[in-house]
Amino acid sequence: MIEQIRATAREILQNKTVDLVIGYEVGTRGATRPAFICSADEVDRLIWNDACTHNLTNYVRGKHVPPKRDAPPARLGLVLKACDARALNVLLRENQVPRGDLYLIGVVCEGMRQDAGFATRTLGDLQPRCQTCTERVPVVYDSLIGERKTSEVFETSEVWQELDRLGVMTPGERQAFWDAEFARCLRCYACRQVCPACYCVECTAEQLDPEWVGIGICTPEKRFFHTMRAYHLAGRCVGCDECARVCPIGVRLDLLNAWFRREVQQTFDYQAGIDATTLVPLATFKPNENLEL
Amino acid sequence: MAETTFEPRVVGFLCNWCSYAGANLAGTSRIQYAPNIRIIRVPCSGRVDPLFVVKAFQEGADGVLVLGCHPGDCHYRDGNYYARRRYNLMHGFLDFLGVDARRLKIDWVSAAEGKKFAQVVSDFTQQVRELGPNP
Amino acid sequence: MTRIGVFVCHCGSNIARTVDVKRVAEAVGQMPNVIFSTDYMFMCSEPGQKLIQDAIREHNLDRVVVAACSPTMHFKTFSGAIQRAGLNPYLIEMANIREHCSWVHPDKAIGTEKATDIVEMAAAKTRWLEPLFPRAIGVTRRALVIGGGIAGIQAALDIANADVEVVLVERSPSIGGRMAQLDKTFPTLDCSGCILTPRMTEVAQHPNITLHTWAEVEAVRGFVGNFEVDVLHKPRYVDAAKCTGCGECLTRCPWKNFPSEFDEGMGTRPAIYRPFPQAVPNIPVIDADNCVALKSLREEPGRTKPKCGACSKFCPRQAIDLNQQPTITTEKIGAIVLANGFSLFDPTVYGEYGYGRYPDVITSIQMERLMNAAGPTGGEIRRPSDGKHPRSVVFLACIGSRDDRVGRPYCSKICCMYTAKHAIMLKEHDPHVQSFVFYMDVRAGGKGYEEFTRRAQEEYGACYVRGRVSKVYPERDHLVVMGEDTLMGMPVQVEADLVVLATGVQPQTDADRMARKLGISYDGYGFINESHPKLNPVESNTAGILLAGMTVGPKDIPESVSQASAAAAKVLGLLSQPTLLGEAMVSWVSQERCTGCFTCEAVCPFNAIDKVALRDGRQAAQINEGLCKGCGLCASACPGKVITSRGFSDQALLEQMIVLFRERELVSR
Amino acid sequence: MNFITHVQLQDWLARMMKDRTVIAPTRAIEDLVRYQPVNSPDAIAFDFTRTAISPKEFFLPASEAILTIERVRQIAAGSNNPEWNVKLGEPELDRSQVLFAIRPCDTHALLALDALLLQEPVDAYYARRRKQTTLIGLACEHPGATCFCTSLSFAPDDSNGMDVMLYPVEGGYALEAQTEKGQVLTDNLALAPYRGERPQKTWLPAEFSVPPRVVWTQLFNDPHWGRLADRCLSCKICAYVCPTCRCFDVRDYIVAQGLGYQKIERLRCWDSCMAEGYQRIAGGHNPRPTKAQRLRNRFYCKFDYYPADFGALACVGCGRCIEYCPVNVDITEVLQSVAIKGETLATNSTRL
Repeated sequence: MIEQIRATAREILQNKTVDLVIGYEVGTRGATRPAFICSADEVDRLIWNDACTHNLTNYVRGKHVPPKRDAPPARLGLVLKACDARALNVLLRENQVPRGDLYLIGVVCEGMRQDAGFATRTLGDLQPRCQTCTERVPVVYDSLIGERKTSEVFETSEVWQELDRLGVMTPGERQAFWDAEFARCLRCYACRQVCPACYCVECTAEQLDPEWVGIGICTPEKRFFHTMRAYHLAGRCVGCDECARVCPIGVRLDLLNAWFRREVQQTFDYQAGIDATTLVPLATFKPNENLEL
Repeated sequence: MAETTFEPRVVGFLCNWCSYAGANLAGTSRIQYAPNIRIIRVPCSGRVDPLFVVKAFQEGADGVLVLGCHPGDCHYRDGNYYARRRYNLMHGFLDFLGVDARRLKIDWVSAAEGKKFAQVVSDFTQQVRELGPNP
Repeated sequence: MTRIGVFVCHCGSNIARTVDVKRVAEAVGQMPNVIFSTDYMFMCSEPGQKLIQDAIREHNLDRVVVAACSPTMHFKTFSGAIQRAGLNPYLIEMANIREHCSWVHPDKAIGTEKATDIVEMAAAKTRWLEPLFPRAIGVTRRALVIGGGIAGIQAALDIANADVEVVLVERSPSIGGRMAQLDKTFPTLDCSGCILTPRMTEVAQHPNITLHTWAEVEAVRGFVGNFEVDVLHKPRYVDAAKCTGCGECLTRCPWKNFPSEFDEGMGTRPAIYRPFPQAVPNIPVIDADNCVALKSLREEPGRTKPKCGACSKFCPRQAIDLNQQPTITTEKIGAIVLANGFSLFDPTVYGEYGYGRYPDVITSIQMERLMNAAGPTGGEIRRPSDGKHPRSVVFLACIGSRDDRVGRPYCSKICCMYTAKHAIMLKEHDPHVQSFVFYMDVRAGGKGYEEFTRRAQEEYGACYVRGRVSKVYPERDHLVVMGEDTLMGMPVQVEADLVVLATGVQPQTDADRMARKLGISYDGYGFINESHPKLNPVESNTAGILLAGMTVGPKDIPESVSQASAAAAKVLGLLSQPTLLGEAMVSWVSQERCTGCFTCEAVCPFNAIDKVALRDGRQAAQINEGLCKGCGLCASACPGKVITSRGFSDQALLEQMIVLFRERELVSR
Repeated sequence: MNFITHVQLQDWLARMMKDRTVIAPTRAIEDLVRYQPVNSPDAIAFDFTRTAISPKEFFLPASEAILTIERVRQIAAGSNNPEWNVKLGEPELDRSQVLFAIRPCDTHALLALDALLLQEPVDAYYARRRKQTTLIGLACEHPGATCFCTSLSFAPDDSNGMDVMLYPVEGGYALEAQTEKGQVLTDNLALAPYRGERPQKTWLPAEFSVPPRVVWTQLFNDPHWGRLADRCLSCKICAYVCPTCRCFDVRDYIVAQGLGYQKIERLRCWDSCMAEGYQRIAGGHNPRPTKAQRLRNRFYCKFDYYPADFGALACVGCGRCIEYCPVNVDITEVLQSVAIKGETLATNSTRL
């Protein structure tokens, strides 16, 4: 597969289909990290393994916007897993990048390991999102690499079980759970920075007029920030769980987003990123729908 | 303060065209209701970003009411349909975060429903009073 | 720093009885930024307003809070007052301490505390109010009337007679609408056609009216004074410029037996037809679904010569053009009158009455066609099954009216009257006929209406039975109507030769689609909402779109006509101004922070979001201030919070909450 | 030097907890050791190489009200004009605290911070906390996977800056008071003297050396920074886990208000030059708009500007940023590539 990825990258760079290929490379101390390949000579840096967990669509906007006025925007080649492809669809639907400027190297993904992407860490089990992933093949791509294997898909994962466990608690217990989580938060904003769907020019958390969220690194402000972020991702989060992966102190952000994903799926029969056209549930309505309030 | 004398602080977001007018009608009809509510007038229930509700709870509200026109009667045609979807989600999410779902209520009160307005406010206030202060 | 003035009104004793007005004024006077605060007996009075104006000048105030009644009551009063004192009229907030406080809370301590909070919240909000300036909008002096029924005709004529250009769009081949189908009108029994056709001709000949029949409104863009309307012209297959309306083609068409829409299926028409002889314009149209020539061209690729050519062969002017395509024209319009009429309830829902199964169960509109001298039977009342003259006719009222089970709980208003008319006319046609009317109530409010229904019973011997019919079934050569006479409290059975269902009124089948095109709201049935049911009955809630006729709800002809004239007057009032003032409380996009996701565009009910390209090539949203109504949906939907809902900004709303909840520490002086 | 057993150590800590706040490494969640105030010696995690978050938060709290402003509306006797009287207040600082089991690298970081914050104008809040805190150091036993202090010429058993130093030895610890403050704490401990040698360990050899400032100056506009920043997320993880990053933001908040009363707090909170808006100034101009510029600034701050201005490296080799960077921006990789580029530059210039 690695050879195919390199061959495709070489071809699209050589024939000038794209200016840049974003994929994965070997980093330091055993880490796998995003790679930015500008010329065909460099393509041998590209790799593929079960630690290619980063959602590379996060880089699409930054790379596509031209650094200088009047310069043409960069055309990008992108190595894409199934979950990343859904994130890309979200960006496409929200007019963040024209499809024509992208060449998508879809890869069939057999799941990523826990603790992937960091220096020195030993890879763990399959990530929870990958345990229940039934997709494996990207919904959108220009060329597809790899073949769908029949790998085991679990009925549920730790995330869904945890949601259920929280679901039967009393409100007070749930509040205590979340207070403990948010108390740890450092407000480093890595969750936001790594999220492909968090691309606001100026985050609500940093606006001054009005100042929705103060700069205080204290639990109420942090709670508001995470509530706001989860709500803004309602119907937009594709469940790549990058936010939870990058969090240096392990705040369970994956649970917040998973709650919305489950609810949106159950109530509106909607899954983010399945296509690049359907409106998110909060931007549309049905006059006669029966919703519990 | 003793538990029995707890008076909840309730914020009400009322749409200008139906519910605010409904509250006016309750006034002109002299229908008494629980005085705990503090009303914020908004053009439409669709104007009320659920984050206002989250903020209200953060600031110390014990209960939040969002009242709009009945679905289909929106002065702006669709506003309350969006509100309905947003609060359907937000209601559950606040509950998931540990805010008792009974502290948030969204309902429809038309300009002709002064009596219903009074009823909704009184019932909701009582409900929140029983729940106690928002922790 | 803002300088706020607070003015607390006693409203006589209306507020002062349960709110300690002086204490409220004194307390709020201690807020930061509140420079001046006072109370007065009647703020809305002339001296009260002067008090405010004087204080503004004396204390150099730049924001005003009037704590009094509801803003819906007196916002304009006080806004005008501060404007006359030199302030922008939007730098004011009303604290509603009457309707929302003094009138509903009898305890003075509670009332005073709550009133203080309300005034504090208002004062907090004013700090975030900005001067607003409604934009002047140019006006296109041209009106569009949608629908060529009597309401549309009347509106078009009234506007055109005031020397304003009118575009009238009608989707059927001829104007005239439902009224053209009627035989007589209640309660005067005027011949419907005789009073309508002169008006139709007037429309056709009016120099200020452009008539588009067989056309539909496809899309509406723009806003009051500046609409752009796409009109879809369906192909007639007859060149209107050449056709003289001689009617030769109608007689030559070999395919003659298609059910006539105009006759409600009681008669037939050829494949090339005009709905009725007095049609305006008098130009036939080819039924593309059924014309053999068009079908052959459509279904057999490669065929150049149509299978049939009777009409084109015999047309003396070579006006037949089988190659016509739909076209779209765009009209620039200043105001729109929506008069798209109604449809009739489909009585097949009531299976027990056998409509559609028994040929002699017909609807009232079919009855009209049977009675009409120009109708399929030449005005002779013959029942559909065997052409016999009926001797006993049973009318069933409230079919699809006042019935929750079929989703039509409202009264259709006209059925009682037209049923009485039918009973009278039947007797006029044939003195031997006995008619029976099963009714719930006879609702005959209107000039001469009650007398008319009484005449039907007393002079024309119609037998009125109060009660619902449970079943209609055939027996030999007649029908049996089973029902209950609730006045007598006994079941009744009537043998009928003909059963007439008085079907109710419902919105046009595509009323919702039309409303969405126009960006106006409609109720659960599909009737269009008036801007205010009492005080703005002919205005929709979108400026520049007026309403006439049944599109709003059930009406009879005189009501429709007067509403049409009212709508026309509104149009003329609007178009007589050189410029209009737009809504000031509209949204605003901070474009340098806009990501161009256009979630706002998806939720905006008024198509008020434009896409613009910024200098760096990014796309950003921009509010079309002419279209924006200030609902704030975009502001709450914008994930980046870059849209401000003017007058109701995030700051203003948050500040009201914050002032309530920041820990209270009352320090007395 | 004295010898203290593990049990004695726990007793000592328990006694300290009575009148001081003891801050010690604890297991916040699985796999996450972090300094936190503890109430019992049992809560202390001894089996750690280095905590996830540096202890700087006990000297520069993540969020601190450094000033309160109270405004009260008053009308003076004989006057009709109300006036708003302003009263300023300073926060009360926490009671004396003991930071237990601080690693030498984190203490090096405090010394580096001292160079800036204790120099005029003194950061009063930092200074007070420094004064009120006693540092009980614990020498490292094993290098962590990302440690590189030796490459920066720091020793993992350095007692510099500690008040008391503990060296793990067979059966307990060798304890040595380093300062008067340390002496006070250890005085009434009845301990046997430690007879053995001061434990010597073989540490990781230095893998590289910090390039001299001249190299940094020459490489300022090197395109390498842009390529390096490609994968950077512009998050603040590296800065927030870093023991020497000290940037902050200050803002005033109304925390209480009533009629005639207002209380404002001036909050000082962590911030970082990695954030896009950090440098933005009034009017909207941003001197470091690209993430390449911001990432470059991080390294220049640590190895060029700070040493030049305050005489200390602003990096102590704790390796936290390497461990927690989600996209593997590795500061040692950067240093090595700067060094290599520096050598190339040097050869080229001699050739010329």
